[in-house]
Amino acid sequence: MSADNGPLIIGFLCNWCSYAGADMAGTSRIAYPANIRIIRVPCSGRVDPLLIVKCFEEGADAVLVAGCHPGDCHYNEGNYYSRRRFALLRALLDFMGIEKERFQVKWVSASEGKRFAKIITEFTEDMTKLGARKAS
Amino acid sequence: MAPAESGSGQPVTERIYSYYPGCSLHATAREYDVSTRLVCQKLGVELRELEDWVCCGASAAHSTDHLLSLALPAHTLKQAEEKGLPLAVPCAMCYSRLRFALHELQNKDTLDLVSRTIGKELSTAVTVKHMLQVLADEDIPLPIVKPLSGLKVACYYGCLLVRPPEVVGFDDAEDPQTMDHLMERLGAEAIDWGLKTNCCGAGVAFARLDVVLKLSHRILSLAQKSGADCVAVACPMCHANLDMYQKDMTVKLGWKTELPVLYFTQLMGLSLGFSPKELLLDKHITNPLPMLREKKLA
Amino acid sequence: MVADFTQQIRDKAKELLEKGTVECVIGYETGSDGFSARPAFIYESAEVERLIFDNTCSHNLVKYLLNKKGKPTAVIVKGCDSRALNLLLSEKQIDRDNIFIIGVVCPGVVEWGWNNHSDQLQIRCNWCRQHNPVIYDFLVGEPVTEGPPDDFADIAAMETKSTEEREAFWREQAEHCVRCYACRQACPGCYCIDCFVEQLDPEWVGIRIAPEENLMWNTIRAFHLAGRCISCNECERVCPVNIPLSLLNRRMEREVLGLFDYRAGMSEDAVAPLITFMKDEKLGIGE
Amino acid sequence: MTKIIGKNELESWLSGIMKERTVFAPTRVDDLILFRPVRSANEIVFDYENTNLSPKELFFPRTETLFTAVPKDGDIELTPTIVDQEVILFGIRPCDARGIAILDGPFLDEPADSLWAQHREKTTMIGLSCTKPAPQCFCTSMGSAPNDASNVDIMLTQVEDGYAVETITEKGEKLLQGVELRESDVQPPVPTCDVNIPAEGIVEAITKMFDDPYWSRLADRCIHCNVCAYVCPTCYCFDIRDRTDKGKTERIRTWESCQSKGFTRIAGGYDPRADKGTRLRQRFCHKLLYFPQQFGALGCVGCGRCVIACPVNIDIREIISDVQKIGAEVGQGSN
Amino acid sequence: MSRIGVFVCHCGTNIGGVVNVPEVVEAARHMPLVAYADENKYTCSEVGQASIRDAIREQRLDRVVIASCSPRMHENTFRRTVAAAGLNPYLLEISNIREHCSWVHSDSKDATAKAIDLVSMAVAKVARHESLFPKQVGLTKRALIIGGGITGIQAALDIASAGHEVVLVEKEPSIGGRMSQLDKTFPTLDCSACILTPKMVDVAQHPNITLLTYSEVKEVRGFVGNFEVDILKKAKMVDYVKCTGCGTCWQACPERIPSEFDMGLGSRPAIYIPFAQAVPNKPVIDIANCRYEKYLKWKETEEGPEPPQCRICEGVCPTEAIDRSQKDEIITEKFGAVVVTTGFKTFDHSVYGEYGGGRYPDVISSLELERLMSAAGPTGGEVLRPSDGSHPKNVVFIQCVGSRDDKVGRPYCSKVCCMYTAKHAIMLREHDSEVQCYVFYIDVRAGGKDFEEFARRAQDETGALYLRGRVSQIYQEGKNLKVMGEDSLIGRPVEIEADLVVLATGMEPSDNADLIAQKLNISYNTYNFLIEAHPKLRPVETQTDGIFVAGTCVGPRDIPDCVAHGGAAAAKVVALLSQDSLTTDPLTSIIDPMKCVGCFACKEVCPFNAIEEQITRDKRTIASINESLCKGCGLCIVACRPGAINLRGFTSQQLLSEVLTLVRG
Repeated sequence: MSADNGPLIIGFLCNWCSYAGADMAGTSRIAYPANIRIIRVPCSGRVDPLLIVKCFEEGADAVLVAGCHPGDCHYNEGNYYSRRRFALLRALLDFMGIEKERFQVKWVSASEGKRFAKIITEFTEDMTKLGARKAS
Repeated sequence: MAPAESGSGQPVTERIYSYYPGCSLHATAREYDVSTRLVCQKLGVELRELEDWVCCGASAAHSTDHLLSLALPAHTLKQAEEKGLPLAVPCAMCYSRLRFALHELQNKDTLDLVSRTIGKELSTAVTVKHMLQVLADEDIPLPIVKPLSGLKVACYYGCLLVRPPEVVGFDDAEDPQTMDHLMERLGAEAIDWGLKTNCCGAGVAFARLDVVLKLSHRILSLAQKSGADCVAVACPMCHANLDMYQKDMTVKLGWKTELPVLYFTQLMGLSLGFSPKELLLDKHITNPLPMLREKKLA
Repeated sequence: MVADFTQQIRDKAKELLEKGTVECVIGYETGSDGFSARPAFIYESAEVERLIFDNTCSHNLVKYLLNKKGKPTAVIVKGCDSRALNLLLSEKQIDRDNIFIIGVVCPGVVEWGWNNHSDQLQIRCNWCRQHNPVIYDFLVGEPVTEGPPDDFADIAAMETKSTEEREAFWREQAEHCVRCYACRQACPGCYCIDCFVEQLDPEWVGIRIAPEENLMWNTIRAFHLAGRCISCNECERVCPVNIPLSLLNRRMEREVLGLFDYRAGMSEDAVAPLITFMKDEKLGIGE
Repeated sequence: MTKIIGKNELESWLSGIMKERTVFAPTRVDDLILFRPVRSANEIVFDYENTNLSPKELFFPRTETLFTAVPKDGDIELTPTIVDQEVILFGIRPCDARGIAILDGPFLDEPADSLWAQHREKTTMIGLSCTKPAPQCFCTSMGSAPNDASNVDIMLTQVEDGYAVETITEKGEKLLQGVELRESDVQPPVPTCDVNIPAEGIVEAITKMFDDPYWSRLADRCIHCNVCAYVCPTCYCFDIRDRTDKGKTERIRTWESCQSKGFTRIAGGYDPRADKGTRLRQRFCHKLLYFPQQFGALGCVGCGRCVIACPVNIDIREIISDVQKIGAEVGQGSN
Repeated sequence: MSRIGVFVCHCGTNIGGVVNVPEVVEAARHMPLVAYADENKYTCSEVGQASIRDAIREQRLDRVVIASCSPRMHENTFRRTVAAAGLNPYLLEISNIREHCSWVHSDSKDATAKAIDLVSMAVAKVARHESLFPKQVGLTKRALIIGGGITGIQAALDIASAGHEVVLVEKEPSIGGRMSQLDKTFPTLDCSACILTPKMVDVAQHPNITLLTYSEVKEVRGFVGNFEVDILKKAKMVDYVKCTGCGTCWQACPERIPSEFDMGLGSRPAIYIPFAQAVPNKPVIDIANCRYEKYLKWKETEEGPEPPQCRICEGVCPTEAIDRSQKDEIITEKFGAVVVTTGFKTFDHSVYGEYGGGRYPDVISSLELERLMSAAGPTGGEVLRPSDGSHPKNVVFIQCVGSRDDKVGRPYCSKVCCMYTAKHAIMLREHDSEVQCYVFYIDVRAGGKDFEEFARRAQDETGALYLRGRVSQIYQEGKNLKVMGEDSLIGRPVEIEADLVVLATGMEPSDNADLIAQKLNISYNTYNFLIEAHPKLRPVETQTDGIFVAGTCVGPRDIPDCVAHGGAAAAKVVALLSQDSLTTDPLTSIIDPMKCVGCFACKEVCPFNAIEEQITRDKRTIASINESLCKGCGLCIVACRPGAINLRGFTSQQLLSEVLTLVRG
């Protein structure tokens, strides 16, 4: 679909903060572009870099991982680990020719529906500007 | 003089400071300047007065123009920096201004701005010490000739020397001990009292004399109630207020007696064997000599 | 001096086998081309004369210890190899009590292939800061002082390229890759029973030997080695189509060094950066 | 009388072919020499020992779709892959050509592998005999020769002022139609490969020492990568898997190797060749025992690629000699 | 081949208004493995649920996708629905096409396209769902209570009366805690001891309660229902079986040590009970201060002057209960639940230099005043100045000392100070009608039943002068204290000549609250107050199942709140212990022993210590999951390179198939 309807963005959202944040955006009817496809995970620490690289290998235009703000992790420490993992992964992807912008990690709390919508809106705009990936 | 060995084992001649007397010590507080120089000489602390020091900005600048209030001390700091020596400052107001400058110059932008203003590349490398810190150094042996035994001293630090703590980094802001310990070492008894760091009113010295009288009077009377024979100070302003207005206090506030107010350096001088005359003890408005004679110290 | 290394190694190996301290000594012998080294497994003290050490001994023999679990074994390690020992010890893959480590202060290894030689040092030696073994029971050679910190010039150079250029570069490399997994097989850090690339369920990487799949393979392998690669660069040496894998591993190495001030395999009880954290660290992620 | 084609004529001839057909020839890619499609003659490397990867790829690609399947009105529609591209393979060495010929055995043996057959049929091979064999070469020991023309359509041999041309097949005939060839009486040099590997009786020898600990000791050193198999012109093991994308399912065949762990794992997880020794033995038994038994010829053509590519110097020539030696000893023992 | 049923909800117009539901249903029909697709007006309605149940039966569906609102809304509802139709409740996947789609996208075309994607992802995921069955684990029906203050006492009594065994651990020689130090309690002014002592006695006498005073928790292992706790019993040097608590020994003991109970205002002997109504009413020997014990210490080295031998207590004890052979011992007990009630200590006001930094004897903390007012206190209930024992007339109270003050790192409100100060004002007046009280406050926080009235009473009836403002300085002038402050309401500095200054020192957690938290693997904030699982909805639970918190160790609270809190914790514990076995959430990690390489990266990252070592038949040491501890975060999975670990409900296969559905369509 990424060709005609603009960029395909795959989002991995932690169940406790960010997924609930996206729900909050819904309950408060804050509109954002329809490009994001959300996959629910228990914790940002569950998101395996394999999945992210897979998304890009298969031609996704962008990937978002969202989790609780540091210190608020439902599992106390999950996002501290993801922070480290993704810091390295991001550098690696960029080095291999996938623009840094295409892989975003954001902390979104259950109450930040507005913020979530804003993030998706901006992300989608940036990706539209950047265009589809040459890789596929 | 022959370099005596200091407590810390290093030759005392190595204690060399740039000296920034500030305007007061060249005028109303000459006795502070003189006694300071004498004591330092005796203790082998070498003072080298900066050639081109300017006003610290305490009087008006800091309340009128922020940049100026930094540029003035900056000019002095720059010289000290060039000398590569720590800077000794006897006046608490000067000390306060210089420390404030140093504190604010930690900010890169401010540093650049001020550097441009005074047309010199500033750093914040220089150390600024108050004369009290310099002389209270326990490593400096005190060749005491005349212990101040029997003399009860109320050590009065004033407000600027100790506040705000994060800027001046001097001693406990509520209950400092530096001068107290020094007095004890001289053989005097430093009394424990509660107004060591209260305001004497200098801030409004000219505008609201009534306030000055009230505040200074409170200080003096507590010192006296607490059994002090005299008050020791480390600031020309404090000295002026406490020393000068005791007559007015008698008139306006029924202040009965007199309580001599001395610079701590003068008390040091005494115990180190200098005569009251050398120390200009006769220059004070509230005459300390009767009390000192009584205590067999003059 | 290297000749003397050989002698010391032979003597020690002899002693170990005769005393029965170990049942096998893993070292180097001369290969079938008559001059370049290859791994050797010595079981009899009579065979120690086969052992040699020279500047073609580039194989990281630590890898072989993974096949010797539970068997007392002696291994000859250069500086870089020795870091692999710490890696495997900290990851509980080998048992210190079963291993006798003959450390060799590395003189550097030269570029060579079967039957062709040069006197030029391998690139790994340019950035090597570990000529002295970090862990050993018996040391051959005089410890040398290590060079100044690595400037990762090769990585910086790569980064001057545009994203598109980098993308194209790696695509070209992926075109060459035949997925022979020599890189993995030579790597002491790769010891999974079931490598992700060969798992059928989940099928992370497709079966096709094609650029997308190959890129995914090389990317994830680099990530799995992030904070673990001990930069012996064997992967690059063994690659039949000369893919510059060191670029990937060293990109990660630089990042790990920069963010966490960590170098893999420097000590037996170090905690790898990805299995620990600090609460208030700024990593440019999520902010 | 020898037919000669000058260097320039050769190049213009090739450029001519390139216009309508794809020509694969040795080209330099980074620091490798590989068979790649070339668009002009000057991309071709003429003075090379041999390519890093064998030309078997043109007949047995590393990845190839066998057929595709799509759901069509309640049923499934299968479309087998058709090879329609005419290919000229220029510069193949005799050993590699022999490799391709040998592989006709397993691939064309009934039921024939249609893809292999198609590739063979669509490809015309122009051989280039070796001027000086590389140190790893031992083709003569394996029954070939540096100028062995038997498995190509056209054979070229370098002479000082061009190339001596032998036309072997009709295909070759066709391809050469209308090409100016000079008659000359210069005899093309007969290059030799004097490395001598004792291959006679290898089948018996290896059978005798089948159970010898030699293999497991050898496996100590082997790191069980697939390099040898993937550079080898006669290794033809493969794996098959389906891949579905956007509703279309492809059945894909890719290279595999008997050296990789789990290659022979069967349902339920049992692996008859779980240990490295048996896996390693399998490779050499396949080349030196099973292949001859099934198809007559040895399964090795002596190109020596594995010898140089192996990261730990597992050297088949060494192994053949060892096998002979041990085989003989075992022979003694058994009598 | 599984048969998946897809049910798309209109949610009235909430979804149907934007998303073209019929189109989604039609698309769903052609998705792989989908055997049936239908739509509902309101899926969550009884009608909607019924239609799903019927479809499951009639269409022989074995997996269900419901495209509706967020799973956070109705996942459990719908799990019950499919369960009712005989499906395993975990064979359900919810596709969020409301919050994540129809409510945030207005363009029907885009929204519908997205809805279809979301449904196909759910279909792909549900196809890989497996039937999951909650595990049952046994539990020990005993509770451990850490801390014998009023909260702990209440919890202990409630749990015990519900018929469960309770062990109450208290580090002091007696239970009673802070409340026992108080004289009277606000707003009713009944005597603290009078209402507390009976409860303490109840604890002592309750058949289900084992009291371990002078003891501390050393280590905690295990998990909910099955904790194993090491408890250190400090040597009391007194045989409680023989001891009758007659008191001869502590009257005879010649040693005098400042009494902790009296905040150092009084003294106690070396063999002592902290206070008269102590429970148990039997003494311990304070080894650090006992003369004979000091002597024994000296004997070991013989350094310095020989201290006097003593042993008077042994001489006078009528029952020979003194037993110096006692040693500290560690006992290990099993529990099903733990309640932490470690209470508070008062803020140390010596950091306030302007209030004299503790130099002035007549500047005291409110808890010290409590002891001075207490009839059982050092002054027998007469309020006398520590400096000269005179009766204070002018008493200044300063509020928010160590509360609501960033300067000393205590920004929070301690909640009780306003009220106890009002109490003090009233009490002082009762003690001595000439007393004039001054109260410097920020604002009077009197939220609570009868609180405001009580605070008013202090101001109106006792004539206590409430001055809104902070005190800048206190200094000694002669016998008295000069208090210099500001009345911010009239905007003028005020000076008060005070005989006594009482600082309303705030609450902070007892020492080592953080250490205990670490032992229990529960979290605590920067002030070491323990953190509850949810501040509103789970106020006594913690992140660690089976561990509960109550009272002032969680945050400042007054007595009724503590009692209620303790009761609440007790209720939770009783609910837990009343089960015969515990059901564990099946959405946990699982390890494939064939793939595990035993690197234990998983163990390093697991926040819940759920990874254990296990030795396989072929002698490999590999990881295994303790499913009772695992909370299903999935951290271990990413740490596991070989992919030996997977997470039920969120398996790698499922996440991957969701991705592939998107990218490969």
